[in-house]
Amino acid sequence: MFPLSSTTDTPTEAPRDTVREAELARILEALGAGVVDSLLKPNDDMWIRVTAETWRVTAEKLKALGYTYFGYVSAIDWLPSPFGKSEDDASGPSGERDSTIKQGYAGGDTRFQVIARLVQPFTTIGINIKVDVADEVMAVDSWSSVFAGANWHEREAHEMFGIGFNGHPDLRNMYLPTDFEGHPMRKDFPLLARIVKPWPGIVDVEPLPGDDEEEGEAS
Amino acid sequence: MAKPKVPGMFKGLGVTFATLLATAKNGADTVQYPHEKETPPIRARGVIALHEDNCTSCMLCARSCPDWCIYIEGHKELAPPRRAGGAPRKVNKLDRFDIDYALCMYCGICVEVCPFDALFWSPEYEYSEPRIADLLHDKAKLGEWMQTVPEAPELEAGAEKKGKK
Amino acid sequence: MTMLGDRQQLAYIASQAADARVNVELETEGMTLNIGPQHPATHGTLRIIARLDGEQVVWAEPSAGYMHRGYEKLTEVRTFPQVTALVNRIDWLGSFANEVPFILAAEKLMGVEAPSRAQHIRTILFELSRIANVSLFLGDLGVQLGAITPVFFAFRDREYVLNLIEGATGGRFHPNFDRIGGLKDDLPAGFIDETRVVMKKLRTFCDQIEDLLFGNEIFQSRTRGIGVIPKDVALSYGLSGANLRASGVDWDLRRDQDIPMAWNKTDFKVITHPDGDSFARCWVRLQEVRESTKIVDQLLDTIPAGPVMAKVPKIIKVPEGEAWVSTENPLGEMGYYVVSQGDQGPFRVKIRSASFNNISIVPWLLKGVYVPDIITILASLYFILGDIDR
Amino acid sequence: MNAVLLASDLPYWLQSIFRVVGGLVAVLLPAGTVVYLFLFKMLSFMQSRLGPMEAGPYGSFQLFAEVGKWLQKEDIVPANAQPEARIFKMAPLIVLASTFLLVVVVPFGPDALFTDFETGIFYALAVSSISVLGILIAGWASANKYSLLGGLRAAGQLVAYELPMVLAVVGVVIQAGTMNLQQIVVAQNTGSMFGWDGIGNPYVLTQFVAFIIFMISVQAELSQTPFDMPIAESELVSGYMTEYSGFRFLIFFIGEFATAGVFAMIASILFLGGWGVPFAWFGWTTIDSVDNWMNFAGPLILFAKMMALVFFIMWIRFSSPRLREDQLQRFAWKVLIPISLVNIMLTAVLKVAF
Repeated sequence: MFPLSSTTDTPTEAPRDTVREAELARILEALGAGVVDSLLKPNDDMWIRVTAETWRVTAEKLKALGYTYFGYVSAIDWLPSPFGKSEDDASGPSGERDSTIKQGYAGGDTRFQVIARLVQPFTTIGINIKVDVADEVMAVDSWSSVFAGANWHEREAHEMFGIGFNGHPDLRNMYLPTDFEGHPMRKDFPLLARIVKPWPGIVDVEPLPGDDEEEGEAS
Repeated sequence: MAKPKVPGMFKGLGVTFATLLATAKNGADTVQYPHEKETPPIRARGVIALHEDNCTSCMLCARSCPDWCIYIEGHKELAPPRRAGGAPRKVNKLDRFDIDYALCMYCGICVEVCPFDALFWSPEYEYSEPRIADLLHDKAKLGEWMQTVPEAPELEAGAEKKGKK
Repeated sequence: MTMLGDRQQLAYIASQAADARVNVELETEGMTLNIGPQHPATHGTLRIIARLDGEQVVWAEPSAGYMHRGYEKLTEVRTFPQVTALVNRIDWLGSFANEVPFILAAEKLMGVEAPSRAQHIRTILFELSRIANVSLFLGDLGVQLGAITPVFFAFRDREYVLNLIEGATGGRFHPNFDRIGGLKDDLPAGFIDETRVVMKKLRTFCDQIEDLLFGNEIFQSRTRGIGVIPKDVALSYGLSGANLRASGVDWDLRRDQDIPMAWNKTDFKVITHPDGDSFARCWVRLQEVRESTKIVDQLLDTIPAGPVMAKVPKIIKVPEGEAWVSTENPLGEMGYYVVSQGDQGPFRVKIRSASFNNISIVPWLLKGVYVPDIITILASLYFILGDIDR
Repeated sequence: MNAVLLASDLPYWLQSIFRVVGGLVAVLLPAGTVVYLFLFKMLSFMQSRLGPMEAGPYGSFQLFAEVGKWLQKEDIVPANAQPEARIFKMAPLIVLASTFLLVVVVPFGPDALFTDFETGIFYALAVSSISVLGILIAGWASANKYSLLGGLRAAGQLVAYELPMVLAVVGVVIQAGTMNLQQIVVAQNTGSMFGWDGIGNPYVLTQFVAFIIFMISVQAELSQTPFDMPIAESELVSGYMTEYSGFRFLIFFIGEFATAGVFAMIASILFLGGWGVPFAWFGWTTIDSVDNWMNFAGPLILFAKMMALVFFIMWIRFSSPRLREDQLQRFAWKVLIPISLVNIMLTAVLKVAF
């Protein structure tokens, strides 16, 4: 009756999503060689990854294609956190932690990616656009001349990830003090609240007195 | 538009005057707090009460707390056996179970994850303190609140099974 | 209506241009007025730096961040169930509505769908939190414009709604009731009857506010033609919710989006207004409260029987993937872009909150208005500080 | 005309004490009653709550508690206002002084009055403008941008509304033929309408337009909503009062409500017949034939009429939003003043015609 939890990865026959397929084809045609990779999940969403050079042109072309509603611009740091994940003991040894970077949908080559979303008004067809940010450059073009709303989002991404946006009118900090050092949303920026406090999961149960003595004798 | 249009200002005056009369007649919608109190709903998340005997200091609540505001310490102890003649059991005895209500955000995750039904919500709300450090309550205080824990409410028609708490 | 709005706006611009010419001739020195972070009109800690010429704003820039709590970072060190407790503090007046899109995104990644009873109850609570949120806006609007009485009506009637939410979820402000796969618990007995009574009260409240505030000539002269947002500008700034619909955009994610919620089983009107001015924004919100009460009434009639929780494992691990879900929250479109890498917690959560986009239009909108109009425009845009700063 | 308080044979110093005490009572009693009855209770009931209930029966001593609270508070002078601290501290007193000066000409009974000016109403209107100076000083000396804006708004607004108020009064003066407030009261109560003297001739009937304009101007003079732009707590954070604390704020506060009371008294004298009852009821013909008990009943009658008028002022205050400053100016200059000019012309024509 209800879909079971999908821990099983049996590939069922994916339902066709002709609307989005047509849309994606239209977009791919318009963007041409700018698109590095694309992904479509039927009845869900579309992802494309474009080259850094065509980032601004992508916005203009998509706007011309009818994607006039601005969703957001943000960034993702794909480096696994050196301080462990969610429930882990942050104070534990970090040496054996896996630090390989694996990007999500539509792939990627760099640690940082800028992600944006545009929507066709009056429908729910939207598109997630990703772009690689090369470590040497750490900047992409700004969208603020295409979508006015991108202004604040780029400021936020700039201070949180340290990614520059070429052509942005005013990349001041939004949230942080001007002299703040570091970029808090980067994975290697420690969340102090979780580091100054001992992890609460450490079982703090004293063994029986008898056990204690045995241990004492053994040592 | 059959009836003549009343200027909006006079309509507004009418609304306030009608409320004035209604308040004079039916009484106010407010409650004079220290003298009369509203009873919170049964499910109200007022304060977390601890049933100490059920706790095995398994740390699940402390670990799943988003704020890390639960502090547990315990020691192992020999308890009398369940059945006569059996070997004495080793049980975890609580030494310390503190909840820092200055940090707690009343999300209820600890109550939910507790596998031994040791934590309950009580609708009690009058436990403010003049100093923030005094909001760290120990297991004795948490145990006192156990008396205020109500029975779980009846469920609305169409519900499938009884809720846990 | 549009014509009238245009004409009013043109006259307004012309009069302002005339004033500006006079000021240029006199070469008066400007004054920088710092509104906030502690100011009654910013209900929270928004700061607006306005450069004034007399009482006219030459240039204005909001400065957010006084309440930045870094939720996007905090979500990365928490498990999925813990995140819901966190995100309902984003828009604290309609907090249940904050949980829903996040849970939906997680469910989408897991391939779980909540049972239809859970979807119904979710939608009811969602609309209740919208009513609680927007009815407070209607009262607050009065205070911003100098009328003190509406806010007490708003607090009075919002209290009934909050009592309902508390009775069902246990939390007045932060329900934390939504779970991946359904809801924490079923509704308590008596909820349906009580809700019907409260919905009637809220419709009376809407009538009262309409008579007291919206019909008032002074209110209309303060809001009509002030802060006009054209349609294309609204879209390009990513405005959403009532702010967008007041600019004549007929777009409501409740109706236009196919998500596992119960809105498509109800019949409601999407309210739009062609003017795009402050009055339109406030009026749209008022009508939306009325529509929401109707939605709740319809849903109460059709709650299906059944469980409120789908089968999910006890320890939730969300499979790898990325998902975007947005819903029509009280303040506008709120969306979560959730990236999971197969752990108990999300890898990255981008929170796209409505107020952040809604308020980013303020520098554009405040040019040339008077100081009292700053307050009108801010009030009519309706932001919650937690929703801007996150 | 006996121009003394009660018994004219009291020594001068006793008369002075009487007048000072009488003046204090005449200012503070209405202010206190207005605050309790309207600000605390009526406002609360209109918002479906009870208002203060703890201090005294039904919270009737709340005002004393508030006064006590304010008196305890520190009298802060902002750092930037230090150079002109004396002026800063003076401002609330000027505002309150104008209220006390106003009450001087108010007649409470046939003999119960402080002074009997031939040009009483002229004096009252002139003196009421002194508060503008206090407000302007307060706004300027606070060294705060919000206060400055508030002060300037207040100045512009009070100047704009002084004019329609004067013009509205001119109609009454023409009809009564005197500027003496006592004479205006007598003229109303001895007057007759079409030969019927059952209720005298309260000018609210013949001068209705002037009455409305006068009340609107009073609303603006008192900076009550919808004309409270100088205070505007949601925009200017209480405008010129922002930086005041302790008893200086208290003085502003008392001044606001005392002035409301005094203006309502003047309005009831000008339009509602003041302390008097229609003289025909008791067969009086002139002021000298009025019985002595009116010296005690008169203040009560005036008080009742004042309360009725303050009720309307407060009712409008609690039910409406606030105008914008430019809209207010436009309303004063483009609507109120032309109407009041027309009213004066009509009154003059009718006065000559009858």
